[in-house]
Amino acid sequence: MGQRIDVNHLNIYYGNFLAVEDVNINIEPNKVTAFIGPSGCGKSTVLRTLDRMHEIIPGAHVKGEVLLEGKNLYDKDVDPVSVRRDVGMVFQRPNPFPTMSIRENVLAGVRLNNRHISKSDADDLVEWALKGANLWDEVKDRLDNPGIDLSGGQQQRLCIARAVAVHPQVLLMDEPCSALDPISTLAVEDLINELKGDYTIVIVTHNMQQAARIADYTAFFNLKAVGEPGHLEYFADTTTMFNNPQNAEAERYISGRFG
Amino acid sequence: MGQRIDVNHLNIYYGNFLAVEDVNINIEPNKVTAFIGPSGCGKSTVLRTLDRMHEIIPGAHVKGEVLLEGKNLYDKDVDPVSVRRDVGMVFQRPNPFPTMSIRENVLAGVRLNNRHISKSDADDLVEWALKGANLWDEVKDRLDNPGIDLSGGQQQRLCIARAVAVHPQVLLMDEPCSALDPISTLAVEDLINELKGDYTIVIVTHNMQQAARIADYTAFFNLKAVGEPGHLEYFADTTTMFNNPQNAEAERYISGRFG
Amino acid sequence: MSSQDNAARQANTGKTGDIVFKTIAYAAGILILVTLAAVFIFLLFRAWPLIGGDQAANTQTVESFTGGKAHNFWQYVGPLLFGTVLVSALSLIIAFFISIGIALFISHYSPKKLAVVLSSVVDLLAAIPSVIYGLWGGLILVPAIGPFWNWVAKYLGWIPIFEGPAASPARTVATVAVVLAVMILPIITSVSRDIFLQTPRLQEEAAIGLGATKWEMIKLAVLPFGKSGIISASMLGLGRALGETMAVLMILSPGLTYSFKLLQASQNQTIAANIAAQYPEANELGVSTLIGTGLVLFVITFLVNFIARKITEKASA
Amino acid sequence: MSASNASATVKKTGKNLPDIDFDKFKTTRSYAASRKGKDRFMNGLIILAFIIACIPLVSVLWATIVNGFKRLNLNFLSYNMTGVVGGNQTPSGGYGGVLHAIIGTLEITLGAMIISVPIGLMCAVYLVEYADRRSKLAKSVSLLVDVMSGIPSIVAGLFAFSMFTIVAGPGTINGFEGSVALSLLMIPTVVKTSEEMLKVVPNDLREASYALGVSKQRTITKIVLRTALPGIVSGVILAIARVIGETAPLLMTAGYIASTNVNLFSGQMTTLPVFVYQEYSKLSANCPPGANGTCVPDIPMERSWAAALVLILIVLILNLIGRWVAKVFAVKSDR
Amino acid sequence: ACGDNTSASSSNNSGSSSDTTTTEKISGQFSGAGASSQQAAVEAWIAGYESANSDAKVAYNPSGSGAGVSTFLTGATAWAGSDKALADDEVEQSKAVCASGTAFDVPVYISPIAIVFNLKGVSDAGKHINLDADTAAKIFDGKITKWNDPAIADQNKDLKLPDTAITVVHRSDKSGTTQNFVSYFKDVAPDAWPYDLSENWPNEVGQGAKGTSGVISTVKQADGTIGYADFSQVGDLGTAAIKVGSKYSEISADAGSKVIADSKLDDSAKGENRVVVKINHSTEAEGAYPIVLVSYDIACPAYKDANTAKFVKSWLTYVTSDEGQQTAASAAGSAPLPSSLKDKIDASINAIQTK
Ligand SMILES: Nc1ncnc2c1ncn2[C@@H]1O[C@H](COP(=O)(O)OP(=O)(O)OP(=O)(O)O)[C@@H](O)[C@H]1O
Ligand SMILES: Nc1ncnc2c1ncn2[C@@H]1O[C@H](COP(=O)(O)OP(=O)(O)OP(=O)(O)O)[C@@H](O)[C@H]1O
Ligand SMILES: [Mg+2]
Ligand SMILES: [Mg+2]
Ligand SMILES: O=P([O-])([O-])[O-]
Repeated sequence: MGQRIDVNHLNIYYGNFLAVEDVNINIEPNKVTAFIGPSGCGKSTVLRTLDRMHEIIPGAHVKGEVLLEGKNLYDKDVDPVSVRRDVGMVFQRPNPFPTMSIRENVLAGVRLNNRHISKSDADDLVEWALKGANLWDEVKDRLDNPGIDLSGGQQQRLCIARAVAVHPQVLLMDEPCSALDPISTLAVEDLINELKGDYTIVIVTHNMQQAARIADYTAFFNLKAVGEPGHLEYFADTTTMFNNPQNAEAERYISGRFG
Repeated sequence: MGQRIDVNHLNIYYGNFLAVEDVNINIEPNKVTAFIGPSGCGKSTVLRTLDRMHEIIPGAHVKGEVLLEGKNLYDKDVDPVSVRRDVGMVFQRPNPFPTMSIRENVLAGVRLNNRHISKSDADDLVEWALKGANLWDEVKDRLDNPGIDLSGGQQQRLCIARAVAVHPQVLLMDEPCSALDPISTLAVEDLINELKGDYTIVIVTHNMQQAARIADYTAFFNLKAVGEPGHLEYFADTTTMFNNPQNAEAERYISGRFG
Repeated sequence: MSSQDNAARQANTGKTGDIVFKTIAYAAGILILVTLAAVFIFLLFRAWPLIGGDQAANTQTVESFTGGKAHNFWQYVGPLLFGTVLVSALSLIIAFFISIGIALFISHYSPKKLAVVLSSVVDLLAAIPSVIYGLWGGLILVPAIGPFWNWVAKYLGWIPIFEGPAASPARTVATVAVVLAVMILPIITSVSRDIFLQTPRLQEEAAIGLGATKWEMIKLAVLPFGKSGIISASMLGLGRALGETMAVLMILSPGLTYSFKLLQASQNQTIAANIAAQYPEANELGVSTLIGTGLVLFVITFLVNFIARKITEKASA
Repeated sequence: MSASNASATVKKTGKNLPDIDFDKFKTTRSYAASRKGKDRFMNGLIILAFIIACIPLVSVLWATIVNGFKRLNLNFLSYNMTGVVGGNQTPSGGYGGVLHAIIGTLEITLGAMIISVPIGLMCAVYLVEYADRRSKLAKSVSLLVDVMSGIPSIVAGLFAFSMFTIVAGPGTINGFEGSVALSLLMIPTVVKTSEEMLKVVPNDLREASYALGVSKQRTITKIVLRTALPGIVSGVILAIARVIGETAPLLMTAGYIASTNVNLFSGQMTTLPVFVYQEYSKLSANCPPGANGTCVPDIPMERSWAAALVLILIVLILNLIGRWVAKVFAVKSDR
Repeated sequence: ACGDNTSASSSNNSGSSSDTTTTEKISGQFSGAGASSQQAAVEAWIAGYESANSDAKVAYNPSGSGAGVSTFLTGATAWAGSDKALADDEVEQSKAVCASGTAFDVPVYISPIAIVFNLKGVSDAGKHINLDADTAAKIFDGKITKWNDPAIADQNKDLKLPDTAITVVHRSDKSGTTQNFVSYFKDVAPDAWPYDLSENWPNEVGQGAKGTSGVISTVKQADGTIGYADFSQVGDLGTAAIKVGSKYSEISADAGSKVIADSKLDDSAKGENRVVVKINHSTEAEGAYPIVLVSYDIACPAYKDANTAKFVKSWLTYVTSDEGQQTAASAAGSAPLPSSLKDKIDASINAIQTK
């Protein structure tokens, strides 16, 4: 089952620069929550704090709490490695491991964690994950080719397959479809719908239609002015957000929508 | 004035791999032509041959002609450098020069063509280009900061500013908005509309709504099967393409659309 | 699926491995400090008689090394230091531009297949031992380059450093600098080539897309990206030149003067070659004196690298 | 071409764009030509640099091959120098050989590699993956690595010699002592090249790995080091190449012996470069007046060149092995 | 082991009944280090010695006289080769390594030092020049700078000497060869040679080169060069005949031996059993060539390890025997030890205690 996430008074810094200010948000388990907002408002930044991925950027640090099922991820005794095993992530830019074949890429999460998996289990897992990412048909005959040889869109779908292959409880996605064509996007959206039965999903997207289609809740981040920290402007269930937002900024942003 | 491009029997190879087969297309001057199609079908590849950018990939080569105002770009006596001066390009991933400030990035292309530019002319140009790319307000106070410090979306807009600053005749854009939020996207689309009075614009996009909004003509590329070369399936003016396509594949692809 | 989930969570997180690995990494880092400290302390320890020992004996030792031309350690080491820096700097000047040129040729100009061949040739050349360069320089280059130095002395002799007559045979600083340049060239080339090849294609495309010529693309994308790599490559090269022993030993006709007469023999000597030349016949105190000069060389390389480091830092800031 | 009327249309928008006269930025025909000329000129210079460099490089190789080929035969490779007197032929029909020096070189270099590769690589890992670049320790480590790369080989030799004098007694000379001296020279090269290679591994990959819940150690060993492996291998080869030809430090630490010694830890050991130098120093051998035609007075120089050629060939083989490794595990990256 | 050559018996003297093999069998590994000048001879001695004592393995590192003596004084080697006799303080230091008594030196290798030159039309025509001590000293001191200088021309009336500049080539490293060479000038032409005796070349004339090989290859590389080197390395360069008495004496091994035969021992050498030759440079002996290098072996009168003592004794016995000297002469072109020294040397060697 997916796990709930409660973010309390979260401030995120890059060195001395306060990038995001005082975020409070409750992310429901087994739901899809979308983060939207203008470029630079800190969507990616907030998302990365949900599995402590920001920590690998030197100087980046947070104040505040992120509770995963009530347990603060930032407690002293919490190992970020195990956090990331429960909270998977897909990035804005596709990043398959260049040394690995397509198959190995999908299995990377399992293999790198030194877990032993039989060949047939591995085959099943690879097929399951690649089918989920709508990549299976395109690559099934060349699973042993390097993952890096795929086109951009194919690479991104491979990364999604890799992330879901470790069966995380929570799945964070940072604009996972921005390099995908509509057909692949649809497949991924289907996948997200499928997965939310088991996982909690948080997705950053620029595409408001996508948010409207797949998200149960939507968080709108904004920026008071350039150089100011970003903040969570408005959080609501998706229907409210897109049909009847109770926030002037959000309304303005959404009405600028198109298509 | 923009220039027309006629592509005749173009085959594009990566080494021995035929990536795109027999493309014939006439790109009208002062119009926007959009390339759409599933991932891996060769949209980027075709686009890059329009200013001979593929040549920097070792082994990549073409057969066939690309006529710019009747002059074959691939004639022996044509200098690819001068081709690229008249045909600007914006890439899928933002690529500002990391050692340069925002200002220098915008001026990079212009400086190549003309070393003696007065400070005030340069200032005007920087402002013009950044405003055009809807980035001015966000960066006007830190023009001397490195361009690489911007967020992804900001970086991409910077690259658009850099490309338009050299005032090319033809502007090629490879998914220029895939890393942009809707507001920036809108601004870029406005800019494209503005520019098409003077330039011929070719844009690759995954976003069919975007194609429908801004393109005068749309080219649909397809892939018979994985591993097969891509090809131009259908080319029509945008209204026909989206409302009444005379091609079954194109119709299937477009009807898979959403939003 | 949930059973697999549990398995995933129970798998060890590799925390012990993390700690052990981190400790080893830190230890390796600290070992560098310890090693250098050991070298420094040892050199100082062995050179101590120069400072704390019998000064009359020291004077006698130095006089025996120099045939009475120098009377104390500083008079002895001064010209050696001068010679070392002169030879290395000259060789770096000669090698630098050529190396960058070759590196660019390999990384951006030659066809891929040729580049592979050239790279292996350069790697091989980086590996040619200095004793072979010594053989080559002493036996083949010296006679071959003589006419060229005569020509230089004749037509450029009005520049003080090229003052003639050029020594015959040309066992001079100029010839040694050429040999050292050849020796450090592959190192500078191969390190900078590796860096040039790493230039992000996105950057190169950005430049090309703006209508840059190849050279402009290199100026816009490749060189800025490779800057710190080039500097560190040059430092590797300079380091090798400063410490080079055998080639200098086997080619140069040494002298102990502060002279810039590159084309004349018996003008300068390097510290390293001097140690090698004098060590076999040195007594206890002589070895101390030579180690003292080694310590000076050590300090000089320290300073050179320190300054270079500051330049790199400033450039990348 | 059409830029001149651009300003009129461009400024019309409501964005309050400045008025731009693009003519000002246009290139002139002569400037375009001069750019092209400059490009050609630089092309020329770069190719010229290459040719200039080729002259000495080809000459070194040529000299070694031509001079070395004369004596390079199976006999030369399969015998050592025991029982070789003057320019006389040995009972086996040769004139002595380098078997002992080849063995010495390989053992001593292997010893140096075993010491320095783990240290150097882990130090690079420390610098790139663990160290806070601003910390004093990291700064001094990377500074001192630079300094260490400037240690003259002869000083490294003095250091090892004296260290063994203290640890193992005065006058100790053996192969391992040479390994210690060489590793001092090798470590910085290994650190620096590995560091460069680790640095260019894209951060994306580390992120991807961390996001899969992989610990830092496994991320480093299985993703970062694996991705950087070909570069590291070629760096280690460069490092070996740098030290395999060291002469001066080995003269003092490993010594010189005419017979084969396979024990790295006891007794003197000849290496190829030392052999080259010693034979060069002999210059020529004496042939007594009554000697028959098989006595070769130039034999030391011939052996010297032949050994030099062997040394180069060993380096070449190492390079090929390294290249092969780098190729088999090659990492494709889309940069 | 792997591929060792079976020791070549040094061709012409296979007299197997030499006294080295008589009494006891020597076995074990032994090493010496020191003068590089002896290298060729020592290699031949090792071959000859090992063929008679097949269980003994002997190694010699030609690291240089200074390093050889230093190493010997640490006790790491059984003996040292040196181009000069021990200094007083070295004798003193040897107490620490020798089981009893102090180290002593015996001459083992005598080699003439040639003045070599390369001059178009003279040396390449196979001709030699005549020089007296004074002229040679002035050449090497840079006082005579042209080959057709009257001082040279007067002694070489039959040669057509060109107006070529003289390039002096000397050793750049500390060298026993240098010291022996200049001590000739110092003794015979003190007015023309104002420098102190030293192993380093004392003036700034001409070019320096590392080692004998460096000197020879430098001299070969240019016209007008002149240098000095061990006779065995001369090759086809021109050599100078030195004025001895009223005649010019050509260089040869025997001519070098003659001057030693005409020399006395140095009585001022402190310590027991030492055999130090005081070369009589101003000899007038018929056919003697006065510029020679005498190189010594240095050993202890008693060793802590009896086996080493036995080895050193048998080694030195072999080396100084007629057979050993013959071997060296054919392998290194050295001059045999004159018989006048033989008794003294044998007495010193026999003083080595093997019990
Ligand atoms: N590594 C970093 N170091 C310093 N500042 C950073 C870093 N990454 C992001 N920032 C800053 O933090 C702010 C938020 O950036 P973030 O990337 O989270 O925005 P975003 O909403 O994801 O934008 P986009 O839609 O363009 O991806 C921006 O002002 C950005 O400049
Ligand atoms: N550098 C390259 N070397 C070899 N093959 C390539 C290279 N770049 C692209 N390809 C191949 O060429 C085909 C077309 O790729 P291209 O990138 O043009 O597709 P695209 O339509 O732009 O896809 P996307 O929408 O994912 O960007 C693909 O099969 C791809 O694998
Ligand atoms: Mg983002
Ligand atoms: Mg594409
Ligand atoms: O034998 P020397 O090197 O001392 O001349």
